[in-house]
Amino acid sequence: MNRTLAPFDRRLGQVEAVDAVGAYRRLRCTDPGGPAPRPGQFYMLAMAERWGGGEDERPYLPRAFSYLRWDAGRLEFLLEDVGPGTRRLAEARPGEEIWLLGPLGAGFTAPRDGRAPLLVGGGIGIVPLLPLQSEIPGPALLGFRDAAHATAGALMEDVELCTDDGSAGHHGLVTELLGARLDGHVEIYACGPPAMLEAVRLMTGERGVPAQLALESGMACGFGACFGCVVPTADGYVRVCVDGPVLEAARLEAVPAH
Amino acid sequence: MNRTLAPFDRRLGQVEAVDAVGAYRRLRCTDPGGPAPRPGQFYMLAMAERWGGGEDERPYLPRAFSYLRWDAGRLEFLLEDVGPGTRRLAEARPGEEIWLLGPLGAGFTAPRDGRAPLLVGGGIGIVPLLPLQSEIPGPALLGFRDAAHATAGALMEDVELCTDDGSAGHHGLVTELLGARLDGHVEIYACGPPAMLEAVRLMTGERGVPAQLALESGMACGFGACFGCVVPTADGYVRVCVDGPVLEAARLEAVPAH
Amino acid sequence: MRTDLCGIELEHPVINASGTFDAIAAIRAFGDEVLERFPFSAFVSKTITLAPRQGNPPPRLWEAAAGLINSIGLPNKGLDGYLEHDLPVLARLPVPLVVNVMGFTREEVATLVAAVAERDEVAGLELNVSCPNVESGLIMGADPRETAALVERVRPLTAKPLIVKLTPNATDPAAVAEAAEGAGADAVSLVNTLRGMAHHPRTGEPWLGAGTGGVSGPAVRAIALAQVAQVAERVTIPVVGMGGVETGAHAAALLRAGAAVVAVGTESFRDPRAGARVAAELDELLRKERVSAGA
Amino acid sequence: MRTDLCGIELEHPVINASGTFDAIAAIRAFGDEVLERFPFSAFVSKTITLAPRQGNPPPRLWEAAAGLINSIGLPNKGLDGYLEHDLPVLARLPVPLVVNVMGFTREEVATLVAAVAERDEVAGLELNVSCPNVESGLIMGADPRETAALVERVRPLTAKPLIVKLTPNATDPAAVAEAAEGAGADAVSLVNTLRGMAHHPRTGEPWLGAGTGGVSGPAVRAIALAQVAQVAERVTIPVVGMGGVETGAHAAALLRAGAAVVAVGTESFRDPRAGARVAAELDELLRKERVSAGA
Ligand SMILES: Cc1cc2nc3c(=O)[nH]c(=O)nc-3n(C[C@H](O)[C@H](O)[C@H](O)COP(=O)(O)OP(=O)(O)OC[C@H]3O[C@@H](n4cnc5c(N)ncnc54)[C@H](O)[C@@H]3O)c2cc1C
Ligand SMILES: Cc1cc2nc3c(=O)[nH]c(=O)nc-3n(C[C@H](O)[C@H](O)[C@H](O)COP(=O)(O)OP(=O)(O)OC[C@H]3O[C@@H](n4cnc5c(N)ncnc54)[C@H](O)[C@@H]3O)c2cc1C
Ligand SMILES: Cc1cc2nc3c(=O)[nH]c(=O)nc-3n(C[C@H](O)[C@H](O)[C@H](O)COP(=O)(O)O)c2cc1C
Ligand SMILES: Cc1cc2nc3c(=O)[nH]c(=O)nc-3n(C[C@H](O)[C@H](O)[C@H](O)COP(=O)(O)O)c2cc1C
Ligand code: FES
Ligand code: FES
Repeated sequence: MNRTLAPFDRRLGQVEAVDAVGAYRRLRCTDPGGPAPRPGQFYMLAMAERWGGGEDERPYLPRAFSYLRWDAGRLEFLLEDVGPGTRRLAEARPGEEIWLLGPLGAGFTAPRDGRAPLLVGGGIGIVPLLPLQSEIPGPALLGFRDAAHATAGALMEDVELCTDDGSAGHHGLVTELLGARLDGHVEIYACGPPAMLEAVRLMTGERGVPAQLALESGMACGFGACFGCVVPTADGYVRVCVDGPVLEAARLEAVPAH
Repeated sequence: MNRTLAPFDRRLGQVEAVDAVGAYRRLRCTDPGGPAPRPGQFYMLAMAERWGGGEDERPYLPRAFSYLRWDAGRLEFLLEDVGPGTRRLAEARPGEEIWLLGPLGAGFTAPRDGRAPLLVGGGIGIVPLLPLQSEIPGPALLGFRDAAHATAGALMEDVELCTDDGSAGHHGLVTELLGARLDGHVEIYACGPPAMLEAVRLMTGERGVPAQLALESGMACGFGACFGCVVPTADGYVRVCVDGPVLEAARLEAVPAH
Repeated sequence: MRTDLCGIELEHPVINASGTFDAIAAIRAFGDEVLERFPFSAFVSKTITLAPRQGNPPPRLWEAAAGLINSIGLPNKGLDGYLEHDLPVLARLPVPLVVNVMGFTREEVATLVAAVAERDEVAGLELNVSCPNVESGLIMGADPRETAALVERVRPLTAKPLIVKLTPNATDPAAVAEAAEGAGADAVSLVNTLRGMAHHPRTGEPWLGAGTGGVSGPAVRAIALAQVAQVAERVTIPVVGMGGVETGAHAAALLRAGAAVVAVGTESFRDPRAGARVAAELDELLRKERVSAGA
Repeated sequence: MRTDLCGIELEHPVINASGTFDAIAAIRAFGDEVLERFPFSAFVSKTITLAPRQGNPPPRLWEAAAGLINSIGLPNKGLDGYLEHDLPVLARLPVPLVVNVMGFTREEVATLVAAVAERDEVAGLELNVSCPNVESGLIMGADPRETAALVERVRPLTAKPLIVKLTPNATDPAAVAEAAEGAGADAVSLVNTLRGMAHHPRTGEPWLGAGTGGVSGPAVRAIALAQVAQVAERVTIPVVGMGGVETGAHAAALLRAGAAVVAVGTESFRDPRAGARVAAELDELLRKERVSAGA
């Protein structure tokens, strides 16, 4: 089962710590009464106080985040500061209250017919691969902008690393590493920027290798209410938040740039 | 001269300390290059970050505050938490940046024909009387809700105190104290809640005693741009921010409830 | 706080705004708790059209200052798909069902109304004459004569309550409301979203796949309140007020402005049980007022 | 960034929105610095009417979610008072002067236009057909025929630029803009404030002395952008875009949507020199784009 149902209530957690993992920020908070999520699921987060008043009077809506770690009553997230929402979360102080809704969406499923899992992550996209790897062990090919971001790779095991600027690991794109590893016996689990996922979709499509892609999409609600987070598939638009975020590469017609 | 011109720029100060004075909060910040204000003048304040995201997605506009103390490059304010703006300011942390615009408006003028100044303050309204008293010494009649608020009375000298609940000083309204002191030789300097100022206006009007009232009014700009802060006078509506906040009681037709 | 909305019995005066809560998807995300603790006193379905619609190309969302712009474009399974697949599931909800329909011609609307109204699961219908995300939406609901003609056409088709949902993108929404009442509408609801737009922060191109979208949330609260007050003043049928409601205080303001029922929309995206919370806060508020009024 | 607004030479494309900056009061508060470092490339005066007006009873302001509701009610000294007392002072400003006028009848507007236009200090006129705070405001500017009739009446009275300020509280502002252009307007400006309302947090009575007011600020930004884009598409005369502009990026969005000039309104209340700041940010932005475009 790749989907744990969320309690039908947003709940207040309490921020316990926010620290740096290379160029990213890691946020730890309590998750009172929250159930155990499945790898690939996500949460909608919003600070209880001062959620707003940032750039352009934002944020207003909660923000979607894959979980990095969960253990009874405690959640960890890894954040990349890209705008007012992630900034507010990255600046959260211990003791501050945070709204949690989740776990949401459908996560990864086990490899089919005895295939070997091969994890492919790009940048902040490594997050859902962390809980996945601890449940379905397998090698991870991780790509980052530079060494500062690549530090986060240390959170995982059995890692082959590369960076765009060559400041750590191989110099190049993670899809190049994938190209070398892609054979008929693996199943791909990928998460990362749209361009990377689109490349993975095309590569695996050509070779007929099954691939599960954890997508991102602009979300307002996270539970299927707004129809805002859709991506195009063979059977029309599907909602990333309820039909995904993990979707079969073969179903997708494209990985939208946003 | 009761009006120091403000630099034609809002400027960034830095919060140095926020502490409690009884039930009120005192905010101290730097005022880089700001000129010396005149007693009764005020400033428009807004935190540079996270000004917003409070109750009903507010605050949005800056808020008006009389200054409590000024000395070269340093300002002090006293705040009563009544809503999202004052709350945000009351929760400000040392090192946070704050927007300052001011000094604004017209302050108090010296007593006419050798009259003895008599200061009358209610609640947070004592603030402008503090700088006034250090320039034009005179006894102060101060009224507060209760002892917790009355603590702020200690900021001034030569104080006769009363509280609504009798928990400190006389049990009753400051206007009762005023009634006993009101004679033909004094000039009244008053600031406080609308009901108190209206009572002062009527009492002094009957006895023909000159009174200068420091008014409050909902303000959007503080420098005459929006025409939002008007109060009714014999010669029509006047803007509290540029024609006041200190206005002759005799000019006013009423002190509006808001 | 039992309330009656033109014959529809409501446990409390807070329902959902069409298109902002998908009960079926919510059950997938939260399970049967959704049925056991349904947040609204009635369920208003997302707009359905005669033919199935894919909706607008993404991106469909933009976060505005204290608000949201959406260009969803009314994706839906179409009349037949809705009746066959959705209605049986929605019938499990513990509250009355209001079905929101939109057509591109009067005859389309007539077909929709006739087919939906005859189903026992349906307590009432809401006519979307105001969706600003698709070409025609604006026209019908912006013009009193158009609206009157539409309501006159469909009124004879059913005895069930007909709620006409007004657009705020009109010179005089109250005139449209009067026309709807005159033509036999049982209630009016407002506001729908306000036409809005945003640009890609980097490319400067229109952000939304459809170019423009509809603004909702706190940013439209004051505008909605003014329109609800104006409409309530000029019609005698009940008014369903909505627009930026986040708290019981916001709901109370709409009721004071003359609304009989309040709908919660975008706030449900932030809190899936916002409807129940708003209803509780409202109840608390009205209780306090009765007390302080010494009643 | 020199810009030409239908014959009026501007140092940069950022002017003030009528009624949101009082140059004379600013001089009282800030001194002659206002003249030396004037933030706008032109000064648009607050609306003047034939007879003096006291304006609406207080309270006149309500802070909305990311916005402001005002019911100022166009207080002004009237035509004679303005010409005698204000114009001589405003003539000292280092930028062109645009006078915004409003009348309750076409003849009133004609009288105002004729009297104001003949003054050498005046570079252009803006017709406020859209102020939602006073009864008549809504009418003229919401109807294309009304607007055309008004512009036809006053067009012959002056060769100076006539800017028609549109109301957003209309079903089709672009149709009104086309009517204005057809009748000889030199430019259109939009948006004016959106009709809005708020209640006293405790009493529940309408907060504003006038009952309702006009919404401005970030809350209306997306709505303004959509209307500016729609109007710019349908007229060939220059468009002055405004509504919620706080930064150069917001100004750039309006220019991309087709505006020739941008006006800053409510943001000046938060930062009296917002006009200059927005102009500098805009300049910087356009510079960067030229560079990245390799031009
Ligand atoms: C299922 C899922 C899982 C995710 N997991 C993680 C995670 O583990 N860690 C992590 O750091 N992030 C994660 N994200 C991404 C994260 O949700 C976004 O980075 C976040 O929402 C950005 O919010 P912001 O306010 O910081 O930035 P925004 O300002 O919202 O900008 C983010 C992007 O949205 C667009 N944008 C800009 N302005 C607006 C606007 N006004 N309205 C709409 N779009 C705008 C731009 O493309 C911009 O690059 C996940 C997203 C999804 C859907
Ligand atoms: C010249 C002057 C000097 C002042 N000096 C001081 C001082 O020294 N210390 C001090 O503490 N205060 C002072 N004030 C008052 C201070 O400006 C206000 O208390 C402050 O603006 C309140 O902002 P808020 O967001 O905290 O509360 P708000 O939520 O703004 O509420 C404050 C009052 O405004 C009304 N109100 C509520 N909601 C709204 C809304 N959405 N829009 C408009 N009005 C609303 C209500 O009557 C409420 O009681 C002064 C005011 C003026 C004009
Ligand atoms: C994402 C989204 C989808 C919507 N879909 C519909 C719809 O299908 N039919 C309709 O009549 N209104 C639709 N609306 C409008 C809402 O029902 C409501 O009128 C509007 O959002 C204002 O209320 P709010 O501010 O509480 O959201 C939609 C609104 C949003 C935000
Ligand atoms: C306090 C206030 C007073 C205004 N007075 C006028 C006016 O006298 N004449 C006019 O045409 N517009 C007036 N406006 C509308 C503005 O010119 C502008 O159209 C509107 O505020 C939108 O711009 P903004 O969001 O940048 O403020 C006023 C707006 C405000 C907030
Ligand atoms: S985020 Fe609302 S439907 Fe997916
Ligand atoms: S606060 Fe704007 S004019 Fe006084």
